[in-house]
Amino acid sequence: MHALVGENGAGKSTLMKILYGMQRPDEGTIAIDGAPVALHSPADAISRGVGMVHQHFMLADNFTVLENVVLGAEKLHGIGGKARARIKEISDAYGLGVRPDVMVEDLGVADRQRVEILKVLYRGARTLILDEPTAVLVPQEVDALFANLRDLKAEGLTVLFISHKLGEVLSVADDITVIRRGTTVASVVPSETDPRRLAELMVGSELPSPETRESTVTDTEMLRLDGVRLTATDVDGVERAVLDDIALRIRKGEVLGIAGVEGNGQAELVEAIMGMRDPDAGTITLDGTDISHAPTRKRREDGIGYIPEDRHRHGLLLEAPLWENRVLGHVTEAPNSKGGLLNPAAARRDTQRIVAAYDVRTPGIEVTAASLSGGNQQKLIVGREMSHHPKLLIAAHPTRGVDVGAQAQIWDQIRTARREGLAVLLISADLDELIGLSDTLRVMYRGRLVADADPATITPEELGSAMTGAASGHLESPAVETAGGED
Amino acid sequence: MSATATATKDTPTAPGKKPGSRMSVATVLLIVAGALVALSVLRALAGATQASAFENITSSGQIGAALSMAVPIGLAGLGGLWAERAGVVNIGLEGMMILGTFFGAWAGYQSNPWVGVLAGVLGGAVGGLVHAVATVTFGVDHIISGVAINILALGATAYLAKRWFEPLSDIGGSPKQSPQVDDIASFTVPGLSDGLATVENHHWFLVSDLAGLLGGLVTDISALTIVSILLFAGTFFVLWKTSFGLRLRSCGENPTAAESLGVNVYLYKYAAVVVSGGLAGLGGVFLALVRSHIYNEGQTGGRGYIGLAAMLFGNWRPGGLAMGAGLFGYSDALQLRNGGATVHALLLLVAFGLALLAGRRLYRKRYVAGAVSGGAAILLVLWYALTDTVANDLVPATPYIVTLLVMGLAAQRLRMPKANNKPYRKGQGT
Amino acid sequence: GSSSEEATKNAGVGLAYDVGGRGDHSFNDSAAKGYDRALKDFKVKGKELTAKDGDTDADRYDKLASLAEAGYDPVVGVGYAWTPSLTKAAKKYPDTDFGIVDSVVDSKNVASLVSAEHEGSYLAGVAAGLKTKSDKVGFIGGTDSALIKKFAGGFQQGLKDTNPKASLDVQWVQVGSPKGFGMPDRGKDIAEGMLSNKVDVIFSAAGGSGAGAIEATGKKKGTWSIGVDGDQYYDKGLAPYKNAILTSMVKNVDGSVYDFIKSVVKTKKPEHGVQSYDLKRGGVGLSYSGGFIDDIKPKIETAKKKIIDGKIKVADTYK
Amino acid sequence: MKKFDKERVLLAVAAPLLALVAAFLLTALVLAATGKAPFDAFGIMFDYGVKADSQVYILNKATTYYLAGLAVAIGFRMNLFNIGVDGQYRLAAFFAAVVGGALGLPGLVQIPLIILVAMLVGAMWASIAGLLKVYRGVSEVISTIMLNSLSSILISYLLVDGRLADLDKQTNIVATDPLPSSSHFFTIPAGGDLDPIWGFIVVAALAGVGFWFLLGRTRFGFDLRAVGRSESAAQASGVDVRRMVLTSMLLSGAMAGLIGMPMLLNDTHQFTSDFPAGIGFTGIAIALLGRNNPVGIALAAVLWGFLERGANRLEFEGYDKEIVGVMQGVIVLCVVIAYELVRRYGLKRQQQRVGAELAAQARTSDSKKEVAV
Ligand SMILES: Nc1ncnc2c1ncn2[C@@H]1O[C@H](COP(=O)(O)OP(=O)(O)OP(=O)(O)O)[C@@H](O)[C@H]1O
Ligand SMILES: Nc1ncnc2c1ncn2[C@@H]1O[C@H](COP(=O)(O)OP(=O)(O)OP(=O)(O)O)[C@@H](O)[C@H]1O
Ligand SMILES: [Mg+2]
Ligand SMILES: [Mg+2]
Repeated sequence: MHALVGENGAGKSTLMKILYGMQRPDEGTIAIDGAPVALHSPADAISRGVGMVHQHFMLADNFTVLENVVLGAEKLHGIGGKARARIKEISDAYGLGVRPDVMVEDLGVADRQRVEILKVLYRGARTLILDEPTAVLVPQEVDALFANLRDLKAEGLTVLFISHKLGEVLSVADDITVIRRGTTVASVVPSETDPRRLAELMVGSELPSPETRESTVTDTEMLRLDGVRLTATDVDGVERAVLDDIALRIRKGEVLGIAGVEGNGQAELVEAIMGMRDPDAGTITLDGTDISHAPTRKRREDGIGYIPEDRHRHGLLLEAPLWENRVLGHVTEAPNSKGGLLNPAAARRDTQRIVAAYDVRTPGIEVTAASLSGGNQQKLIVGREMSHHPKLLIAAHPTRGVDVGAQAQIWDQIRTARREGLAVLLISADLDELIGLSDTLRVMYRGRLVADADPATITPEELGSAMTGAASGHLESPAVETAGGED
Repeated sequence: MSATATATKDTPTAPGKKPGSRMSVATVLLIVAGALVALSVLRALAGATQASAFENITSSGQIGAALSMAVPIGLAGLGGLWAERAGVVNIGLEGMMILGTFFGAWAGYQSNPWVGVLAGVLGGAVGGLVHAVATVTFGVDHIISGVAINILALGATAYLAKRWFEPLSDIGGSPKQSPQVDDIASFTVPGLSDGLATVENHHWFLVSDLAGLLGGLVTDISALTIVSILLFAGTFFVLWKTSFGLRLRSCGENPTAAESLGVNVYLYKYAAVVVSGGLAGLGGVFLALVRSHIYNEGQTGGRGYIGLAAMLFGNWRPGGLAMGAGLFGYSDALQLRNGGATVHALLLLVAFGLALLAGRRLYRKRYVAGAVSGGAAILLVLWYALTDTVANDLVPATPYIVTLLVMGLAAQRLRMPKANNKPYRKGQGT
Repeated sequence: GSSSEEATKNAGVGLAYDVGGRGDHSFNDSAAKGYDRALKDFKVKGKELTAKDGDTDADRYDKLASLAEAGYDPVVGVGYAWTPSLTKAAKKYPDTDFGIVDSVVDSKNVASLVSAEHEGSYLAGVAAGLKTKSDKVGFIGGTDSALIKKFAGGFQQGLKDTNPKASLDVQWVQVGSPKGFGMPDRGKDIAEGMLSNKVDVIFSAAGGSGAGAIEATGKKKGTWSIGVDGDQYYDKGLAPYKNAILTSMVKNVDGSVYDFIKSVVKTKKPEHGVQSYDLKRGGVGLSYSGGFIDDIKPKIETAKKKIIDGKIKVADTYK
Repeated sequence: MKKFDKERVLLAVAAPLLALVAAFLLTALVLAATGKAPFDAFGIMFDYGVKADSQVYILNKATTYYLAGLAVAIGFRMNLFNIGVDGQYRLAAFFAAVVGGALGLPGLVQIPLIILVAMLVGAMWASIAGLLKVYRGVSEVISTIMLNSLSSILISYLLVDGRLADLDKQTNIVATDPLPSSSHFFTIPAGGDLDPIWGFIVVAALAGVGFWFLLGRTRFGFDLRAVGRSESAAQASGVDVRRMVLTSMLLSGAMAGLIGMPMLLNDTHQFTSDFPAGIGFTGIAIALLGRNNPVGIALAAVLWGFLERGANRLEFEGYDKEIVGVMQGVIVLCVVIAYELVRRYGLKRQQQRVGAELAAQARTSDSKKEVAV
């Protein structure tokens, strides 16, 4: 089991895509089983026993597991009963617990990942590449995954996996390769290194930490949710609750972190607070005014800043110039417009200011947002939202997919604003970030807030058990059943 | 609960349930049966003067005409289905149908109609190929490319008709019309057809309606109609039961995933769009060689678009599409053949259906929606009672209104292929 | 105008068809026949232009003007749609002789070649009323235009006057659009619908769409079609069904066009003003080809005489 | 990077030029293949198209096409495909003609009133599709196509002697009551014995400026363009997308209502069953050609007028005027492909340049640091 580590954008995925034939190297050779090969397409790689589980799952939601697995490999066992039998066989052999006739859209993240692994095994792969397989899993699921992987290793398969999480890398990998800016900087074995040294190799300097020391929490309540309920109707016409009886409050100067496995209602919670979805019941109060049913624009004007989870879908107009992106979301506010009219000159000037102040690396403000790198796009968004001095900032995965330097800057900006009385709702899959930045932690599971915790004392493992529904209540109190000990 | 098998994406409850938006065959049959019974009851209730208008609703002639009007729409829709299942919206169906009518008749009058069929399919397929080049290779917006193809097909056929058909005026050609093409064979099931006709003419409660319905399906059916029905079945088989179909559909759901599994997405998209054009071309041929015997400028009359609507109505499935096409063909044939009196009778039937819908909605506690349907039903009944026919110059609106109504009722439950109408570039997926 | 020296010498006959043009198997073709005959008989040259879908009056004017500009004389507009543009062109080119079919343009240099379609249709109604056994008769109009309603109105009156018991079912192939003249498939569907409702005589004033109706009656024994414009008994495309064509309501557009061209190029005494081609002048009438209505000829002739004598006033629209 | 850089302008011009050249070559091929001398045909079109009376004709035609292009472009700007402009303008012109014919107010009051009626009717007819999309999720492409057919049926139901129109038995023309001469729009004399230029061209130009101003200079326009670029981002930014769909459908319909006005107020002064149909579809082609940009649409409208003028002449010279239909189709197809190619090339170029400039910046700042150290 070989681990590949490196900071965001180091080129790990790119390297793996080359190995899997999805991209072609400009120079250099690849050898499989000692023989040099030229991989022109995934089909080439597959035929040589290389299989890959991508960072973003490659599954068709509207297909069954069976269809997803046999796609592209119909020659092996057809697309019917024989294939189904083979899937069951593999699933049982490695304890994957995959049901072939379920729709993929009905599966959770961990199950989807197992489908991905099964897809690779079904094709008889001998080399298994996993790109950041643990990023979206809770610690317990990670353990289960590694157990599966060890089984595979025992069968003689080669496993190559990518991760940022140095702890898990050190615990399971047999070899580690560190890459930085597209080149290998070190090859180490776990026994001869420790997380600190590995981190320094990765970044070239010390890793930043999201730790916040002094508390700035005040008594003034900024956001309050009471009994918020949101239902959605699925294709069958069945109504179900995606948010159920949500109650929370965030005070000025407080960062409230929400932990949860993706798809448990965090996105809907954000959308309800932003006004993109109208709650069926309950109230949302911002700074003393009821905004339960106010339109999104009103809420933004009233001082909610929003760093969306998916910046390409919700944060930017990719083909518009930077200054128009600076206007986005604040078109009714100064300096972007006056009366009903835009003020492009002022917006441009202010964009220049943001670019300078937030260190957005760009040659100018007339280039399209699409031509910036992800980290710089994110800095622009943060700068834009902060420029309007929000009372409440909703930050969903604010550092997802940005490099370490940008990450540190964004953390700094959140901390600074918090000191000045900003209330922050933080949602993140990165439990270290969540624990490090938050003043209070809540855990979301199946549309409900099931547990809370004190970030000063909680560990990622404890949070993880609550995220899978195994624990609830106040996780810190010894009186309540909690998973694992505290440190 | 175990540590792993838990959270579900977007659906915290009821995991493992298949989306059941598609209607089963049994449900469809049940609806048809219910409508027939309702019709029989209504006819019994209506006075003798109105009875013949009601009889037209299920006469074998009406059903036969409905079928022949439904087939071209269905074929266009089937073309749309192929393309959209592979993720390409094809609004150029209209243009591809035009190519089908033109080349079908052009080759047909020179040799025999079956050569015409082949030429028309090829003509449509070439249109599909152009669409594939524009959308798949060059990445042009699908709808824009489709609109451009419609303009081009219209221009090109008008030009070619002028060049090729005008000199043939002594055998019936003109700049807008081709010479006559021989008939394509049509079949009548011997015995059965006559027997059913006899039963139908007795006007027995329910039995005659059924006889009319079946009679229309076994009398004077064109060979091309049979081919079309086979194509529907074949499409279902190919797209849902073969690995080719699985790959093709995967390009419409998640092309990046398909690409990562070694599927040549461009190839499948090309195949789908070319087949799509061929099917639309066949629809055009049907118009030119079965419904008429000539190419006639403007013959398609927007059926490509209506086919697309039928496909949406059918939720991107052949069965649903057939129903959608049937519905349009039926209402068009009804207004065309029988005019105001029968459309007037139809009002009562629709009112009846709306009343049922209202009841269902009220039962489900959707009071506003229920009240709307109920109100509409009452208005229709009033309209029916206060008049005794629908003005003949308004009757042609029937199929369009029916389509709008049905789309309005059905559209929200639809689920299109996920990657439909999305640009796809090889190697650029995330 | 820019170049007027061309206008001095006569270039021949200019003919501007309506949408559909030569080869529409309908009245454009009829006009073409008269034009062809005139060109041959008087040994003159000519130029034909055709309006297209979506042409505005400005486009139509452009066509007439370029014909007049190039020295064509006379210039004939086939169809009432030329009315506004021809009115304008006649004013602009007072030395050119214009003709217009199916409409009236009030100008010194224009001959308005109108036909009494309602009178001919009345006779068709008489024939239908006498020939129907089921007392159910149908009329299929290409579109619900005023001109076609002239056919329908006359037909209805003739039918009712002859056979008061008979009912008339009137349908349009396509409302609001001249496309209804080129849809034989829909014509056939309408006819089949009528036949299944026991209609046994159908008069179609629907251009090419009428061929579909004739086909439908040709395939059902004991039912009749009445043709329109030309004598459709001799239509090559309809040969298999000619025995179902009871008669045709002939409208001699070819004759009127021929006469007008003749008056300009041959006799040099251009017809001007309204030239009414009615029953009296032989501009419209019934054909007896096939001999299917020979038995009722006396009754038809009586009706014809009454109309000519003004004893019967035929309605010129359908309501 | 400068605000206007040469490369971008060059690219913007390159696309339509490339497409036009390709289109002419393709058309020439078709002509040659069917045994006609292609360049003679182009020559005839050109010679005729630049004559003074042709220019008046082209301007008048372009006025109508320009409005049609704008109406379609409003929808396109936010990814709404209003295929129903055709039905909207016809219905609008019909009711405007009815109202105009019924009233005898002074022109200063009546002309604006007629225009207002047209815009309202157009907007209302378009709103049906908007409402269906917003509340029932019906694709506007489908519903507007159905509504086109319905509007023809509705018009021919009402355009009947005794309903909202009168029949002139002499001419067989059924028309609405003619507008009183006070309601005739002013014309601009073109000199000589040429026909005048329709005064409505001024309104069209104002509509173009309004379009540019509304989309480029107002909050509303920003929101509309944002929806067109990314519906999800627009929604997150606070745009009420559903209302936006409805509003822009209304705007598009109102603009469509203007399409028939130059013809009605400057030319025919009444609505007959021959009132031109199909201009809505021409508008789609023109909006695509003009890239939804007010200046581009103007050029496209003029090009279209030029082609049609040429077509009229081609027939006279013994060519098949239908070739112009081929030409139009080929131009539109080439243009959309060329735009897409240029767009993608431009985006890639820009990304590369941004990358290069950043790398250069990084190098200079690195060397500065070294100096400082
Ligand atoms: N063909 C290319 N040309 C230029 N730059 C590219 C190309 N492909 C990838 N990149 C850039 O190279 C960098 C490496 O990307 P890659 O996705 O491999 O990073 P990663 O190490 O997997 O990061 P993460 O941890 O975010 O997954 C990114 O900045 C990416 O934008
Ligand atoms: N990637 C590109 N490649 C080539 N040209 C481009 C590109 N992006 C923008 N342009 C050019 O820049 C100009 C402005 O583009 P666009 O019309 O999208 O901007 P806009 O701000 O919406 O304009 P408007 O003034 O109409 O509001 C256009 O003329 C276009 O041709
Ligand atoms: Mg990456
Ligand atoms: Mg990666």
